[in-house]
Amino acid sequence: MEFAFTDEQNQLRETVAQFLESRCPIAETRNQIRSTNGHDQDVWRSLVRDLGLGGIHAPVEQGGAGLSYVETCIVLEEMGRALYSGPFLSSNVLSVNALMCCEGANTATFLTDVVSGDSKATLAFIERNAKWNLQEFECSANNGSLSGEKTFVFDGPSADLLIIAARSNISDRYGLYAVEANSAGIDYVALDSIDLTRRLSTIRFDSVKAIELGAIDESKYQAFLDLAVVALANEMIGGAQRMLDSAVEYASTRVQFGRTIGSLQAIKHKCAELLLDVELAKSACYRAAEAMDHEDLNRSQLASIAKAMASDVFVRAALDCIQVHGGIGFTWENDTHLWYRRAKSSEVYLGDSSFHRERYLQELGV
Amino acid sequence: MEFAFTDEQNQLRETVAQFLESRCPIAETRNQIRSTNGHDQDVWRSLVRDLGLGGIHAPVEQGGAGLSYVETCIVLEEMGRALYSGPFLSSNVLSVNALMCCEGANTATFLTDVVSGDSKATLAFIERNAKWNLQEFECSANNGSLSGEKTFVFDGPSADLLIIAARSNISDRYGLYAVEANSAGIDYVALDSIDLTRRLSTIRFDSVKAIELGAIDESKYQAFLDLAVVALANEMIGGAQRMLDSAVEYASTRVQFGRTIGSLQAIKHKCAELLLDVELAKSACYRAAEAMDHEDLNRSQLASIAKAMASDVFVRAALDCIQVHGGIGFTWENDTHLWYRRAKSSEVYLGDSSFHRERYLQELGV
Amino acid sequence: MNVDWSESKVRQDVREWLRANWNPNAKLIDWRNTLVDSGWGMPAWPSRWFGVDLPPGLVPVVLEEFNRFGAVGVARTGIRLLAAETLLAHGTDEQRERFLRRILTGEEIWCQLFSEPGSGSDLAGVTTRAEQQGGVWIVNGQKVWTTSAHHADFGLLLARTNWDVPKHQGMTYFVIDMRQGGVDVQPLRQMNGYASFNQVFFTNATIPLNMRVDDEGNGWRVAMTTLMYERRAANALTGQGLNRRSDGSIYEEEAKESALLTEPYTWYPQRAGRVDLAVDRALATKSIEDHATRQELSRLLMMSKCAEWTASRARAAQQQGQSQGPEGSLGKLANSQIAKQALKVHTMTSGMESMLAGEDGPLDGLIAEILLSVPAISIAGGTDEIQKNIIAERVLGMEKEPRLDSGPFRDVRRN
Amino acid sequence: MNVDWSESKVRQDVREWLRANWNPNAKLIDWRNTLVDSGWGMPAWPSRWFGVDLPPGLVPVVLEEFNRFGAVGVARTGIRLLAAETLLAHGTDEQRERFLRRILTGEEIWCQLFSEPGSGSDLAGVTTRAEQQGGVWIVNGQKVWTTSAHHADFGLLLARTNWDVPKHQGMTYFVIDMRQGGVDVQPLRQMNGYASFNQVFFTNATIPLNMRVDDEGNGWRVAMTTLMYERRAANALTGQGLNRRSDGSIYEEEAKESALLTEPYTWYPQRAGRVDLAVDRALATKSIEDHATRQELSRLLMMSKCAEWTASRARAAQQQGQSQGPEGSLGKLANSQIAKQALKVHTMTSGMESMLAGEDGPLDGLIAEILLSVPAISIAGGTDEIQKNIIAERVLGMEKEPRLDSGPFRDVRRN
Repeated sequence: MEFAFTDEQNQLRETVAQFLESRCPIAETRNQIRSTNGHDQDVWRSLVRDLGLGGIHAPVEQGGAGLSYVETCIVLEEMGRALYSGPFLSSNVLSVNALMCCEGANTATFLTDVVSGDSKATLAFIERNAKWNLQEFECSANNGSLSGEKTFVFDGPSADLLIIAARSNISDRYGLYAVEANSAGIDYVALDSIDLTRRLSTIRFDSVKAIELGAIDESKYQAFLDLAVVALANEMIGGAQRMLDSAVEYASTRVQFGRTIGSLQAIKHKCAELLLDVELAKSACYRAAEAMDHEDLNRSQLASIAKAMASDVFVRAALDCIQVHGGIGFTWENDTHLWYRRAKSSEVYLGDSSFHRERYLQELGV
Repeated sequence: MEFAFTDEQNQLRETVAQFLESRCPIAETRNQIRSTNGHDQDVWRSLVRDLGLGGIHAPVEQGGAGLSYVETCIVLEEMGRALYSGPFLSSNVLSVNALMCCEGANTATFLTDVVSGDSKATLAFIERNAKWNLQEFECSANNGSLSGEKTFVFDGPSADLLIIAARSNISDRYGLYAVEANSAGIDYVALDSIDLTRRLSTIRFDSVKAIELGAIDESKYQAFLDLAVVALANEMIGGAQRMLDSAVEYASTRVQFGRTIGSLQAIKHKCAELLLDVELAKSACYRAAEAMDHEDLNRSQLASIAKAMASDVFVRAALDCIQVHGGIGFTWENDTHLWYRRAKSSEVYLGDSSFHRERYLQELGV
Repeated sequence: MNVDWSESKVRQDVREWLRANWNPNAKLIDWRNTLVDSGWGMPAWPSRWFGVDLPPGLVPVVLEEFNRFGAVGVARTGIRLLAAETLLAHGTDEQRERFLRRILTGEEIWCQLFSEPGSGSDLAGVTTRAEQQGGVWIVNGQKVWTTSAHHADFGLLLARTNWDVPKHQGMTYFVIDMRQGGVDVQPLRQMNGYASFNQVFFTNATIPLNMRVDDEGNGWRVAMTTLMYERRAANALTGQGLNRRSDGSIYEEEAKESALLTEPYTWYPQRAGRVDLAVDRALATKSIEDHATRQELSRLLMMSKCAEWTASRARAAQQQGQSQGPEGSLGKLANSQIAKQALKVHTMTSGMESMLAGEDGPLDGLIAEILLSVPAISIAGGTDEIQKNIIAERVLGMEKEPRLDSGPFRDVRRN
Repeated sequence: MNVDWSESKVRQDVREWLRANWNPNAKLIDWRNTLVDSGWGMPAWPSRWFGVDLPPGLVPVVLEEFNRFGAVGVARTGIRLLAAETLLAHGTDEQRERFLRRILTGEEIWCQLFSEPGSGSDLAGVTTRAEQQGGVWIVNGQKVWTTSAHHADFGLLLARTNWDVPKHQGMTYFVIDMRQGGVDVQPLRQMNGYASFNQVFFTNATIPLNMRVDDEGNGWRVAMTTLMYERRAANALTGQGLNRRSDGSIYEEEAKESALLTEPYTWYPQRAGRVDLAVDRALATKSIEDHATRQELSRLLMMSKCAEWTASRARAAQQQGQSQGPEGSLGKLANSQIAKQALKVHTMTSGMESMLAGEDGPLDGLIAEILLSVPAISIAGGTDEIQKNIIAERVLGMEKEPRLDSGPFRDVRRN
């Protein structure tokens, strides 16, 4: 089976790219770095409502577009390319994924609210010391009351709804819980992130009112992680492509020694090697995105390939882009470092490339 | 302390280099590939007797030059550069090392014979399936009679004396044993080696008369391995330097597109990067050679650094040299592959770079 | 004849014809002649020249039907089809008449005489000279990397006929008879022990005037046609195994023909690194327990998977009508990196055993053959460096290297 | 005065002089003036200019004695000594008279104005112009990467004075007064948040005629002198800590002076990757138990050790009389690779925590600072690509890139 995007998918990509180019140029994203929420609320609302991207792969019954994860990943790739700083990944992808895998009675309502953009959700699952194994979670729920601490929460300050993985003190099993962000007993601590365009926070819960959304076991959790990892990888590959484009563009205009630096093999070959690795990683990301819609036995394998390839190539692309720019590439005013920061941050989130190389072999059964 | 060779050491290097250049040009070594012993007996004899290199770091009392391991390694580096195919490493370095660490009554005589060139010795210690941990050796000695099988023996066919690591059936401890090569019960099997300039064989012993040279415990064995590894690393670095020289020379004469290929950054930068890595590895090899003469607590660390660096750089230098030569570099008639074969062979002998990276950390205690 | 082809019509016509003509016990030469006459051997070729003017998009339908019947096609091994396509595009009718049929029937074997010791990456730097003298062309010089030259009846020769114009303008393309005294073919042994190529020496070899292909000085353009078909053939290498449903004497004949010309390629899988063996080797040697090996193995498997998917994306893009461009260079570069990584992994998994070759070596010497073959992959068919130039300049649009060889070839610095 | 120096005489003379003059509670400026007058501040300089004509090989003896006494030397921070050496080599007596003493006493601060936005790797491509007009030079243009420009009293300026000759021949070297209206200094912030450099804009800034250094058109040659001393200073950076045996007010004064000009370099250890932290981090985060991390950590430690030993071999070779050549480029390239490897290791050891910076980040943000500083090391002071060119051309003797910028500068393609 050969992989190609359909005309409709290409059209979607084009639409999103144009939207982001006009509404979220990097200069605007720079302004948002200093804003309270880190993004422009109107832009996010337009994405969700005008473009109808609030729940691309969510069921039509809940207001979603009923498309596949491939479409979701196309949008994320464009957002990665544009370094979009809004809560799309956290709310409209990861939270939607979480809500879609729960059978709790109230999830449909929550999902409808998130998809429609009436509510912004974010996931709170990682715990202190970057623990992200389900079995390690200490956050606990007791008869509708949740306590504990979660960290590495994306876009915390602007979220209306928190979706939390916690252990039930009663059943001793793990489940997902929903908490209104303005509930009593919640304490936000903003974290200083190396990635200036994605807000991180620690959130402490002290007997906060929580609604159980559904149980989550190891296999469900792994499936959720695969979805998250594939989403992130596709976003990363967009950033990598942008870094390559930026390097090539600069190399083609910058003149030293009477010639463009792009005519020198050192630069030329660096860009050619990078293109190859970007293309390889893209293939992994696209293949993985496609697999997420199918009960594919190899989903975890494909997710790990995608994350490993995307992690390595995005960091390398950003480093190469800085290098091609020379001194100017290391300045604050040059935009390259904003992608480099995103690359370094995404590289390690939910496992770096060596982690996923090992995981891939284990999933292969060797 | 800054490291520099003395004038005498530089003189020694020059002498050996000139000798090998005139007596063992690569064309002559090619002839030896098809000969019975793989080397010219007269050339080896000249090295040992005329140049007095039979036992560079062996005591003067046994006819040695009484110099340090640094001098031994200088000679080996030049031999690696020239791809010398004679039994110098096996007899005049490794066997001398083994004999020097034994206190058995007869070792002095054996040592004198080896150093004078009256006898060629080789070590037989590795066993089937490339086992080279002392504790894994199954070869056994029983009252002066030795049985078992050893493999990866260097220069087997031309050796007069075999020095064997075996377990004593009586004391249940390990020791080194000497066996005359023409003893009854010995069966040689020549192995097909990827390295055409170093003979390998398997030797089977069936109740062969053996003389015990001395006991060997784990720490003595590790010390012996360190000596072997450092000798080999220094030989390898000579080969790496030769590959770099050859690449640069060819790149400076080969014209394509109206310019030497050496004027193209792709080739230029490849050579520059290689030079750096050759220099780094050389530093490791020289530092390790120096340490072998001192009761340095870090001997094993330094040996592992040397072998890891030399293994990686020699293989890479040979591959780069083939690449710079282009198609012609892949032909049998071009000499590059002879060094490549040596590089691949030496790379894995007594542990590849990843093995020694791990060993280094363990020796560091982390 | 202008036929209005449709898929069903093609399928029906081919089926009918095969039903009437295919005989697995025919003599190969007889069958091939029948096939060539029918036009179904090279259906996209013009009716005037052994084809049926079939639109290229429908050719797969013909192949499917041949496959269904297990019917043998025209001779394809070696470079004969490159010769045929080149002559079809640039040859004279006399040349087409003389050569095309016997290429397709497999009666005559061809070789390609482009590369020279002094012109490798710089293919246009040929210095083999052809001079018109006494009613013939006299050829002197040397070619190299010529596959099957010792079997060949004819060669596609690129030679310099004018030294006073820029290099690309001074070459002419010829068909040369390889069975003559002035042509000396010597095998060229590679470092892995195989001798898959030849050197060809020309000493006053002759070419009749009517064996020049296209105009004098047009050699580079003609050679580009040959190379285009070579690249296509290389990219189409995978797949297409003939479905041999039935027994028949013709298969033996064909297998023999095929073996002769595919023999030089037996080590190519080893050159590509044999990724297929990696996991089994790691399990067999227990190096799968070593974490450094696991990382490199995993890296290898991932690279290999991603390269497959990337090739698949490229094929899909082609099917969507995007032209096949320099992306082939990306695939070639990927294969080169994969093979180098495989070299590393096989070394790690075999450990000290990888010092041994032949029967003493792991997998009866196969591992050693991999170690000794992989270095070729980043060179043969255009070095990695050349591929990177192509990718940077033609895919990424970066500025070309300034040229230092644009004057009259006589004055260009060369080896 | 031609003295017959010997080691013991030097040692004795310096000791006697220090015993008589050193006072750790003197005012810094007074002590420095005394020191400059004595000639022991820059002993290798000529007696005519604040030195004692000491053979360079004996200078370490003087430093040893100063160290023994804990005596403060001449002002050395920043680029002031490069300015001094350049003026000593190429300046007029008037310029030496005006500047040398106040450089050595530390009263005046200098900066170097060579790099421009359009001429980074191609340093000779400066387009800042100086035109003689009405008895002064008028300067217009922009410089960049200027350390301490906001503190500087004077600048070493390389400007183009002739556009009709090849690029290297059209530059002239000046001393420019930084405290004037036509000079605008703006901080330049780096991606790691520090602002260690400046941009300097010249808008009709003026330079008196007597502040030209060496002849018109000789600027490149003079700049080479400055850069040679800069490289030497960079290579000599390690070692030489002053042994402060005694207390004294002069040390505080000196520390303040030093802090001002070394402030821009506080992040340089992070730029180099902080190899010193790697093992402890791996232990602290327990990533030492991860085998992939172990391999990369070990690789890092080995590279770092080998680079140290290689530097030591280079120093030893120098001491044996071999001249210091382009080997500095090897060291620079090694440091760049080590820093990149350290970046990898710190990322692996910190894992997901490396997403955090500042107080929330590992080691109070130090890890983040490493991740954000390392990218500079392969660029600052000459990119890795330039270093590789230097190594290939000057160490390995490979052919130079053909030049495309050799005509009159006016016609050279540029940004």
